[in-house]
This record gives sequence, structure tokens and C-alpha cells, in this order.
Amino acid sequence: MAEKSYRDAIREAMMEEMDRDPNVLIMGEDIGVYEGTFRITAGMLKKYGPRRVIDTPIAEAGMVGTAVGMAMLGLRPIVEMMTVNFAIVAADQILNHAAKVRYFSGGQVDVPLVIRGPQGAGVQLSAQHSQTFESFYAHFPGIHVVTPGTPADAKGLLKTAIRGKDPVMFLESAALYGMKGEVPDDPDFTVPFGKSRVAREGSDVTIVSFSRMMQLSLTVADKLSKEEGIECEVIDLRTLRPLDMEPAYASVAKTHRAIVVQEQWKPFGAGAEIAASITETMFDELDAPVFRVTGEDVPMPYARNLELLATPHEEHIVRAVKRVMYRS
Amino acid sequence: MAEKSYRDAIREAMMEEMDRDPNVLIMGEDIGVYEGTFRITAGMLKKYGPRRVIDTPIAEAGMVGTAVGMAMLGLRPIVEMMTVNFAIVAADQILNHAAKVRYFSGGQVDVPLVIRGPQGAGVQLSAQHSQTFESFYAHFPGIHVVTPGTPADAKGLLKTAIRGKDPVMFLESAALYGMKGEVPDDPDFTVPFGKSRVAREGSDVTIVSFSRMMQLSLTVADKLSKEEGIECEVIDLRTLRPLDMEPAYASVAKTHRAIVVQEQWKPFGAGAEIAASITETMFDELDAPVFRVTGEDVPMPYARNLELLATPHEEHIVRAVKRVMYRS
Amino acid sequence: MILIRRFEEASEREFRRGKIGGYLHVYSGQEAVAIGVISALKKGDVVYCGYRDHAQALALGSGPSRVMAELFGKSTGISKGKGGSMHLFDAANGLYGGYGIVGGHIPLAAGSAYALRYRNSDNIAVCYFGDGAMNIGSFHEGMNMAGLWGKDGLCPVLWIIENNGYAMGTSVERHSALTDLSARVRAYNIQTEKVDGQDVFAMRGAADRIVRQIRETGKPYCIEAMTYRFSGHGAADILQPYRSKDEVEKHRDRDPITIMRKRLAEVSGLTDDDVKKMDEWATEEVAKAVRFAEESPVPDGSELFTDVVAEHGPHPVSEDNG
Amino acid sequence: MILIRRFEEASEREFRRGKIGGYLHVYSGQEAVAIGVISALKKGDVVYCGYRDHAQALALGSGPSRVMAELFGKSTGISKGKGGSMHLFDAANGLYGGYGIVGGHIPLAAGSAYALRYRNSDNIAVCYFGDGAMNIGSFHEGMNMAGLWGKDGLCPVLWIIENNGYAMGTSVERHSALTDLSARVRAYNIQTEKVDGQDVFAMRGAADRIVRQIRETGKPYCIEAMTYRFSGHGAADILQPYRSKDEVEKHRDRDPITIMRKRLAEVSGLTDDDVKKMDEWATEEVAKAVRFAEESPVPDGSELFTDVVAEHGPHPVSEDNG
Ligand SMILES: Cc1ncc(C[n+]2csc(CCOP(=O)(O)OP(=O)(O)O)c2C)c(N)n1
Ligand SMILES: Cc1ncc(C[n+]2csc(CCOP(=O)(O)OP(=O)(O)O)c2C)c(N)n1
Ligand SMILES: [Mg+2]
Ligand SMILES: [Mg+2]
Repeated sequence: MAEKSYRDAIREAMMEEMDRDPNVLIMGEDIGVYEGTFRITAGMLKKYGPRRVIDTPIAEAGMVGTAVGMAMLGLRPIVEMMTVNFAIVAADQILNHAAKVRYFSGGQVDVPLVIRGPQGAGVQLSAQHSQTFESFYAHFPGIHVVTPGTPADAKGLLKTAIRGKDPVMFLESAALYGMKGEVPDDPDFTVPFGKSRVAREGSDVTIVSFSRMMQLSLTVADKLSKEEGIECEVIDLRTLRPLDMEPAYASVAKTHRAIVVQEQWKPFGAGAEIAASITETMFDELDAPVFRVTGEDVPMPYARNLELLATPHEEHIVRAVKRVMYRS
Repeated sequence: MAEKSYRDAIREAMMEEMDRDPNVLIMGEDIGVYEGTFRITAGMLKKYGPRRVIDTPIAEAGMVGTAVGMAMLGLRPIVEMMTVNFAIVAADQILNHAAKVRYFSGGQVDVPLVIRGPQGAGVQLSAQHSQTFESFYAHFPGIHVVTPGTPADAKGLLKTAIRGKDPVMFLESAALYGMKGEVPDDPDFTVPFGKSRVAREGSDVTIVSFSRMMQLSLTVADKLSKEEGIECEVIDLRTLRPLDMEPAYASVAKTHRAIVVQEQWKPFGAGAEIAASITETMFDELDAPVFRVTGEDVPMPYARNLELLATPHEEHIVRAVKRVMYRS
Repeated sequence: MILIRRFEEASEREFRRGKIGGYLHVYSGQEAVAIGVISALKKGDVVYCGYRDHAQALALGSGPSRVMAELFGKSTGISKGKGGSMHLFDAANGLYGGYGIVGGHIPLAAGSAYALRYRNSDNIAVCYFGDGAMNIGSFHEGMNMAGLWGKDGLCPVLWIIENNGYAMGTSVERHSALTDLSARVRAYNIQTEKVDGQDVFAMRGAADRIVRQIRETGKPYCIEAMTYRFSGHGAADILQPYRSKDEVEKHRDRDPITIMRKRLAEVSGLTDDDVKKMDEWATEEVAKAVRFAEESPVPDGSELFTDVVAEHGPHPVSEDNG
Repeated sequence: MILIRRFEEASEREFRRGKIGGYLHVYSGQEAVAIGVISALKKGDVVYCGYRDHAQALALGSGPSRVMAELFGKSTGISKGKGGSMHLFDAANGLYGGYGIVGGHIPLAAGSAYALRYRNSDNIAVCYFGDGAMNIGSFHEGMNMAGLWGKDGLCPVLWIIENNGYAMGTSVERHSALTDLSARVRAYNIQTEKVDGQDVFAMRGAADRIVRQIRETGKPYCIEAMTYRFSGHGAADILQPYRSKDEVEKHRDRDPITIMRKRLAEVSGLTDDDVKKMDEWATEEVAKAVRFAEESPVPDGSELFTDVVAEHGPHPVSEDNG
């Protein structure tokens, strides 16, 4: 085990896999000569050369489409989106091509393709650059959607993604890039898809979340424990497709109360699926409705004070926890 | 009042608005010379000429983007998508441009733009051509999402869309084009956004739905009434953004049981938002969890028998109704 | 080519009989474009097309029975009945689809070409697309990337514009600002050549030379095949208000099958009797294919849930649906 | 132009001071491209740009104070602080944004041009975009539609390629298969012209002539302005591993401000003293703008929920958030 940043975990996962398998390559805008806007790919062009580290034109649909063509012939392309916002222009390639060709070909091809990049708000990038896309992609069958919340998961889940046979939307949290955490040294350390984890144990309220909001939930849980003696159990979903709700259900069987925390807009957001699933399965165990903590339902404003108002904060989680405990 | 098809209702709404307001125009692939793949625009080129009935190249992003530019300068373009599936290639124009420019400009422009076309499964169009997109678009603030389920609503809601100041995704059900129903004659008949309606009254179970599945729910409700004496109240949401849940809540206060019916994939689908909202607001009134009836979580297969297995049918709704009544 | 024509006629007939569902786009009139190029390929080359893909599948050797079974949505179809007419797929024979989103497959072909070269193979990718497909963003992005990668010899792809004059009901003049479509391709530094798409010998001759060049250089090349479709855009295109009967008749004078017959009569003494025999054979093959398709079983219900993903497949909602 | 330069210097400074957030892309080195064209426009013309938009806003008369206030995220900003650097917008002065998705605004400009002509106005649309933006699908789709509509005189749009040699860190040779970018535009039947983007007189001269032609014909036209940016791509681009210091220095010899000064000295006897005065004025204007921005209030919290839609605005989730 060594302490590593979320950024380095991602970088190492890619480099170890490139070392292990010559079929792995990476492509994206300004990942080579420029070394990456977030420096995730720094040094890679030099190490692997331009055949395996491909600087592309600004053409996200072209990037994903060509990568699908590579993947079907057995390469394992990783497509870096400078930010996941730009992947919308490739939505058709992702959702109608990558995610469907296995099915409509009757299973004749694998599509081992990873599309990864940072998403999320927080540094005043305004309306077109601050979004998160988990529910957008997770609605569609045929593609896995991964939302790591720790450096270890970033590494382990990315390795699973690269070694797999299916397209993966690997949604990183830009705000977590600098976060440090223990990461196993074993180069074969992987984290399987579809295994949610209990990130913190607790007996009073279940908080279900993922990515950055899962970290925020942990902070709040510790505070609530110290300051008010409320013990929250935090469930980290890790992957939204496949979605493993079992640990959340088990937790609700214990706590009888749950909230969901997500960064993006409430309507038709990820939290709706999670809340609806909990209610469907655990209705008789619930002592309160499952509340959702979410960002405001507005395009992201530029001004710092407005942006802060638009995103969920500790106090929102605290309030929701107390609300399901009928303490508000 | 006159009996009209859903198709004619749409066509008339457009033509009446084009007659009323010279700023209204329509653009799309093969809507002019070819007269429209679904013949919604038959005769329009002849009547309004090529400036107002624009045959476009196959370029959905270009169509929506140019329409946004027209709308900001005061025209009222209607963009016909041959099917809504093709709008994915324009997702960025719809969600990052049309839906956001009012906000990031600080309210300097209106974007009176309607994007409309048929969606849905049922005629063996396989994986890339059979999808519905209500949750995909309704997640994003800045755009209205309309899902009419009757000819009258098709006409009245489309008129509201055309006369409005905001971009609208107007999602028609291809399977309902031939359906007939009473449509008011008044050329100023409009149906407001954000007003769900009680499509059928009942006291036992609330069925919340929209578009074609709302019609299927009505059929099932009548059957259950006749055959088993179960009275379902059917709520037609009409628009998913804005989403008016009040009639559903009022209904649940009476029935204490609800199900949601949608055609598309369950995970992160529209039903999740509806179910989660009902539970959030009406938890204490519910005698059973809100169940979701949905299509199977697979890309649409081509074979007829598989397609039939992939979409919701009467018996699924019947089973869900009985399940929330604990009669299964 | 005769087989293709008979096959397409049969598929239109079976569509009208309700045996084939969905959209159906036939290749009648354009046969030389598929045959002329595909006959010049070798094992390991990969072919991409749009939804008008029956001819390519047949040319690659998928076999009329398995293709017809696919159109019928049967388990014996080349994609187990899951894809249908628009998504023919036969990886073993080099057919990588069969795509329904216009132009969406163009970048895929460029990527596959890159993959072939990455592995130091001398195989190439071939990509068919229509004149109308040249107006969508993915065409542009795919072409530019091919042009760029081609500079380093890393993109052995042969683009084939099936310029049949129309995108559905919109003529080239009405959908493209410049009707010299090849000019657009040259703007990505890709060599182009217009070829008579009604003449299979012209197509084959060009293909032989060009395919060899692509194998050697690893650079993309584009053939603009000037052709014409005799049938409607799809089976639903009955009225065809965008073109006159006269126009269609005029083009029938340049039926690729007639041109081929005449030419073969000249150079190798093909007789009317030979042709009759070929025709009978093709008719019989197609009839067999229809019988095979008809008699084949529909896919098992469990097939609904397979092939979605390799791992972590779907949970059947029918289990929770009430 | 001097005002723009001083403004950009100030905005970089204020970014480093943490007064400006987000991404910041400045125009230093490219000033003549904005000024040369925009000074040739008239009331009612509309201008579109990407995220590198400060110069266009200033050239259109948005005023340095309101622009700087926008960068500071203040309520007095031209978009009430909601858009920021990438989304400057000033409809009253003809600026229709300020867009952050590369190339996404290109079709918008074509549509606005159509709208102007639809209403029989002789106003035109102008659209700025970078060399890198020419690789994305929306460029292609927008250009073809402009070319098509132009055939009927229905698309009076002036495209300006701001060819500064780089898309972020990727040089033109590395992102475009053919480096003659204008050739791509000609493939849509649109007239093009390469102009020295460092020489404001060359830009203005071309613009005068071309703008007149567009007003008359309703047809699109494209200027490829050959220019160079002196600063990094954005404020975060410190290392600039993709170009050498030497290269930047060499281009500084062709600073558009120096070129303008020299030329004005020749033709109208502009003295160093005049320049000094202009510089002092510009510096003072910008200082005032910074003070104005600094002293302005942030937007009221209620502004979060306005301008989302005209009707049926959002329900604040903070009300349900616990
Ligand atoms: C993105 C997208 N838009 C629209 C369609 C509907 N559509 C299917 S085929 C077609 C015409 C294509 O014409 P062309 O590329 O010339 O091919 P052809 O049919 O002539 O072979 C259209 C508009 C589609 N499938 N995908
Ligand atoms: C669709 C999309 N992809 C990527 C980006 C990130 N990005 C912002 S600016 C830029 C480079 C653009 O270069 P160019 O068009 O030449 O304009 P310049 O910055 O040189 O003015 C990139 C890649 C983006 N904003 N949008
Ligand atoms: Mg065609
Ligand atoms: Mg540039």
C-alpha cells in the first residue's frame, strides 16, 4: 500500500495496463505533446510513442467512433475526454454504436473501450463545462458507468474497465484529482464492477452516494457522529451500471432510514433511481421516505457565489439526515 | 369538436400557427419535396414555399444549431426529426446550446424553438431506431419536454410549444399517429405545460403514465374495472418538464397505491423520478411501494417475438396493479 | 450480381407479404458497386456499410439463407435475428455491419483501419456510405482523422461513396452545397476518383489498383461510385414524388446487370443461354433462402437478454414488472 | 486595439489575483482580427464567437467595465455574472455570444444569417472560430447548410477563421489533414480569402469589400485570418510545451499594434506622443473597469433561479434538500 492521489492512481492504472498489454492505447485532445490539460497523461507520449498515445483533432464523435472500430478489431483504446461535457457531441457514438453493436450483431464482437475524463462543478466553468453525466449514460443498456470516489477505486476500477470486453464510461471527479488515499501496490489489483461497498458503518441513517458526493457524505457522517452522536452508514455505489443495491438494502434493513446524495440536477437524476429502488425493495423497512440531496435545477452559473448556491454542501446533507430522523 | 387523428392534430397545429405567424417555419429532412416520412408535413411545401418549409441535409446538429440561431433572432423554427433517435447526434446543440443560452446570457434572448418527431418501439426497427428519450432530455434544465398522449393534447401542447419562448422537445409517439380522438376546433385552443390531468377516475390504484403507455394504462384500467371490479385512476403527465405531480399526489391520497408505466429501460428512466417523487411527498399515505412497469433493459432486438418481449404489455400493468394491492 | 438482384426482389416481396419487418433498403441498380470492390478484397479485410447492406453481405459470402433468415428475424440469421436488415453483421467473413445512423459508421472504419496497421497487417478497411451521409458531422470527423493518420501510413481505408443521386427524397443538388462530392474528400488530403458505378468492370479495375495502393501505402483513398437505385429509398417509399418515372426508366438503360452481360458476351462469349442458367440458379438459391428463412425457428425468448454486455448482463424487469 | 491589449493584460493579472475564475482565454496578438472586421459592420449585424471573446465584445462597444465585471462574476456584468469569460453576450450591441463547446456556435451563425434574410434585412452575421474548431462535426454541418442556403441568397454570413496555428497545444499540421484550411470551406461552395490577420488595415480593407458583397448577395464568404496568439491558450497554459520561446518571440515582431502604429505614423503622422496618450487612456479605462468590477456587487442569490426558462422556472431544491 502506498499513499497516492486520485490523479496518479488513474495515470498508473493506464500505464501499468499499457505495459502489460500492447493492445492498450490512449487517444484524446492534447494528451501527448501538451501532456494533458489535467496532466493525467504527462510523460506518456515520450514513453509509448505516437502510435499508442494519439493526439486527436477536436472531434469527440470521431474519437469515440474510431475507438469503437479499433476495439472491435481487438485493440483496447482508452479515449480521454478533456472533460466529460464534451462527450455529448459523441453521445450517438457512445450510446448508439459502442453500446449497441454487440447486441445487434448477435454477440459477434467485443467492444473493449474506455471513455474517461473529469466531470463536475466547482471552479466557475459555467453552464457548458460543469455538468455530471451519470444518469445520462447509465440509462442505456450496453455500457458500464463507473464513478470512483477514492484513489484505490479509481485505480482498481479503471483496470477492470481496461481489461474488460465492454464499453465503459469512466466518470472521474475533477474535484477529487488531488485527493490522496491508500492504493494497493499489486499490479493486478482490480476492483470488480457491480460491487458497492460500505464506506462507513453506522446504525442510524443510510447515506447512498458515489464519487465526490460520497466523500462529502463521509465528512458529514464523521461530523454528525462527533457533534450529535448520529451514526450514518455511507454506501459507495462505485458503479452505477451495473448497479449493486444490495449493501444499501442491507443497510436500510438496519437503519430504516436513507438519503441519497448526488451533485447534479434532481429531476431524472441518478438519485431518483436509487431512491425508487430502495423504496421498491425495502418499503416495509422504511420509517421515512428516502430523501434526495441534489444540486439546484439550473444550468451552472459562472459567479462564484451563485455556483456555491447551486451545488450541495455539508449542511444540506445534515438537514436531510435529520429530516429522515424526524429531527428537523 | 371534431374527431381527428394524432397525426392530423400535429399537422394542423403547425399549419394554423404558420398561418397565424409568419415567423413560424419548419425544417427537417425530407419534409418538403418528399412530404415527410410520416406524412406529417404533406402539402406544406406547396402551401408555404421553400423559405418556410426547409428541406435540410442529413445534419441534425446543424438543423438544431441553425434553428437556435434563427430563434434568437425572433423566428419560431420547428425542427422535425425524422425520428427522435436521430436527435442524439444533436444532443449537444439541444442540451448545451438551446437549453443554456438564455441562462448564460443572463436572460438576453428567447429561444422559441420546437424540436419534434416520433419515438418509440413496435415495428421492428431494432436497436438504433426504437428508443424513447423522455428522461434523457428531461434531466436538463432550460428545455421543456412534452409527451402528448391524445390527439387533443398533441394539438394543444404543440401550439403552446410553438407560441412559447423556450426550446421544447416535443416527443410524439409513432404508435399513436393513427389514433383518433376529439379535438377542439377553436384555433386558439392550447394546452398549458405543467398541468397533468386525470385521464380516468378510480379509487383503488393510481397509474401514472404518459404518451402511449398512458393509453395502454387506460385500456387496462377499463378491463380491470369490467373484469375484476378494480378501479384505477390514470394520471396523464403530459409534460415531463415542467412536471406537475399534484394530480398524482391527490390521487394517491385517495388510493394509497400507485404504479408508474413507461416504455423505455427501467434504470434511470422516467419512472424512477415519478416513483421517487411520489414516495418523497406521499410516503405516509402509501400502503405499498410504488412499482414501475417498464420495458426490458436491453437494446431493442429486431425479431418480432423478441421485440414483443422487450416492451410492456397489458398483463404487466395488470400484474403491477395487483401487486400494489397485495393480490398477487 | 444476378443473385443480389433476385435476392432483393425476393426481399421486397417478402416484405409485402409481412414476413420481413422494420425498414428494408434494397440495392437493386447499385450491385456493381458492392461486387466490383468486394471481389478485389482478401481474407482479413473488413467492410463497413450503412443500412443498405444486403449486397455487401452476399458479396462477402454470408450466404443468402443466413441473410434472408436475418431479415425474417430468425435464430438462424447471421445476427441471430437481433439485427435485421439494417444491421447485417458477419465478422467471420469480414462484414463489420450494417449501421442505421446515417454516417455513424464512418469513423468506425477509420479506427479499424488504424487497428489493422497498428498490428502491422496489410489488410485494409472498406467503408460504403451514401451521398447523403456526407453531410453529417461524423463523416467530416472520420475523414479528417483518416487523412491525418494516413500521413503516417496508419489508415488503410477505402471509402466508397455510393452516389446514387439522392438521400431518400433529396437530390444531391439539394443536400450538398457543392455537387462535386469528391472535392470534399480531397479537402482532407485524400485521393479520390470518380468511377462508373454501373459498370462492374470499371469498378473492379479501379478497385484492384487502388486496393493494392492502399495496402502498400497505408493511406486512405476514395472512390466516388456514380450509381442509381432502381427501387424506392426503402420499402415504404412508394410514391417517389422526388423523381419521375422517366428518370428511373432512363437509368434502367444502364442496368449494371445488362452492362455486365453485354461485356461478358463480348469478351468471353457469354450466351443468352448461359445467362438463363445463371438466372435460374440465382432464382433457385433465393427460393431456397426464403424457404430456409421461413422454416427456421424464431429466437428463443432467452436471447433477449444475451449479448447486451459480456459481463453483468441485464436483470429481467419482467421479474419485477408486477 | 490598444484598449484590448491592456484589457487582456489586466484580465490575466486579475486571474492570477484570483479575482477571475474559470477558464480565461485572451486575445493578445490577434486584435486586428476582431477590430478589422467588426469596425466594418453596422447596427443590426450580429457576431458570434467561441470562448475567446473579449476582443469582440470590446470592439462591439460593450464597454470595458461591464465586460470586466462579467469576468469578475458581478451583477453589473454584461450577462449579470452568469456567463463569465467564455460566454460574453451583449445582444443590444450585436454580440450573440460567447460559446464554450468548440465549433458549437457555427450553425447558430448560419441560422441567424438565414433569419436576417428571411426578414429581408440587409444585415449580416459574422462568426469567429479557431483553426481547431474546423475539425468538429458542427463546423461541417453548419458550413454545408450555409453553402446551400447561400445558393438562394439566404445566408449572409461572414466566417472568420482565426488561424493562430494551434488548437490549444496541437498545431494545424497535427490536427488537420490538409493545412490549407480554406480548401475545406471551398468544398462547400463558399468563397474564401486568406488575409494577414496581424495587419488591421488588411483585415479592414478585406472586410469592407467582403461585407458589402455579402450584404448584396446574401451568400456566405470566409476570411482565413492568419494570426498568432502571444499568451498561452488559456490562463492555465503556462509551460507551453508545444512551441518554443523563440517562435513566440519571432511572432512578436509582427505585433498587430506595432504594425498599426507604424502604418498610422506613415499615413497620418501618428507620433510616439499620440501613442503614449492613447496608451495612457487605455490603461486608465482598464483600471476604471477593474475598479468598477471590484466594487460591483455579486449577483443576488435569487438570480440563481432566473433566466432558466421564460415560464415554468425551477423549483428550488434547497427547499426540499433536507
Ligand atoms: C442521423 C440520421 N438521420 C436521418 C436518418 C434517416 N435516414 C435514413 S437513410 C437516409 C438517407 C440517406 O441517404 P444516402 O446517404 O444518400 O444513402 P442511400 O439511402 O441513398 O443509399 C435518411 C435521411 C438516419 N438513419 N440517421
Ligand atoms: C467539443 C469540445 N472539445 C474540446 C474542448 C476543449 N477546448 C477548448 S478550446 C480548445 C482548442 C480550440 O482551438 P482553436 O479552435 O484553434 O481556437 P483557439 O483557442 O486557438 O482560439 C479545446 C480543445 C471544447 N471546449 N469543446
Ligand atoms: Mg444516396
Ligand atoms: Mg487556434
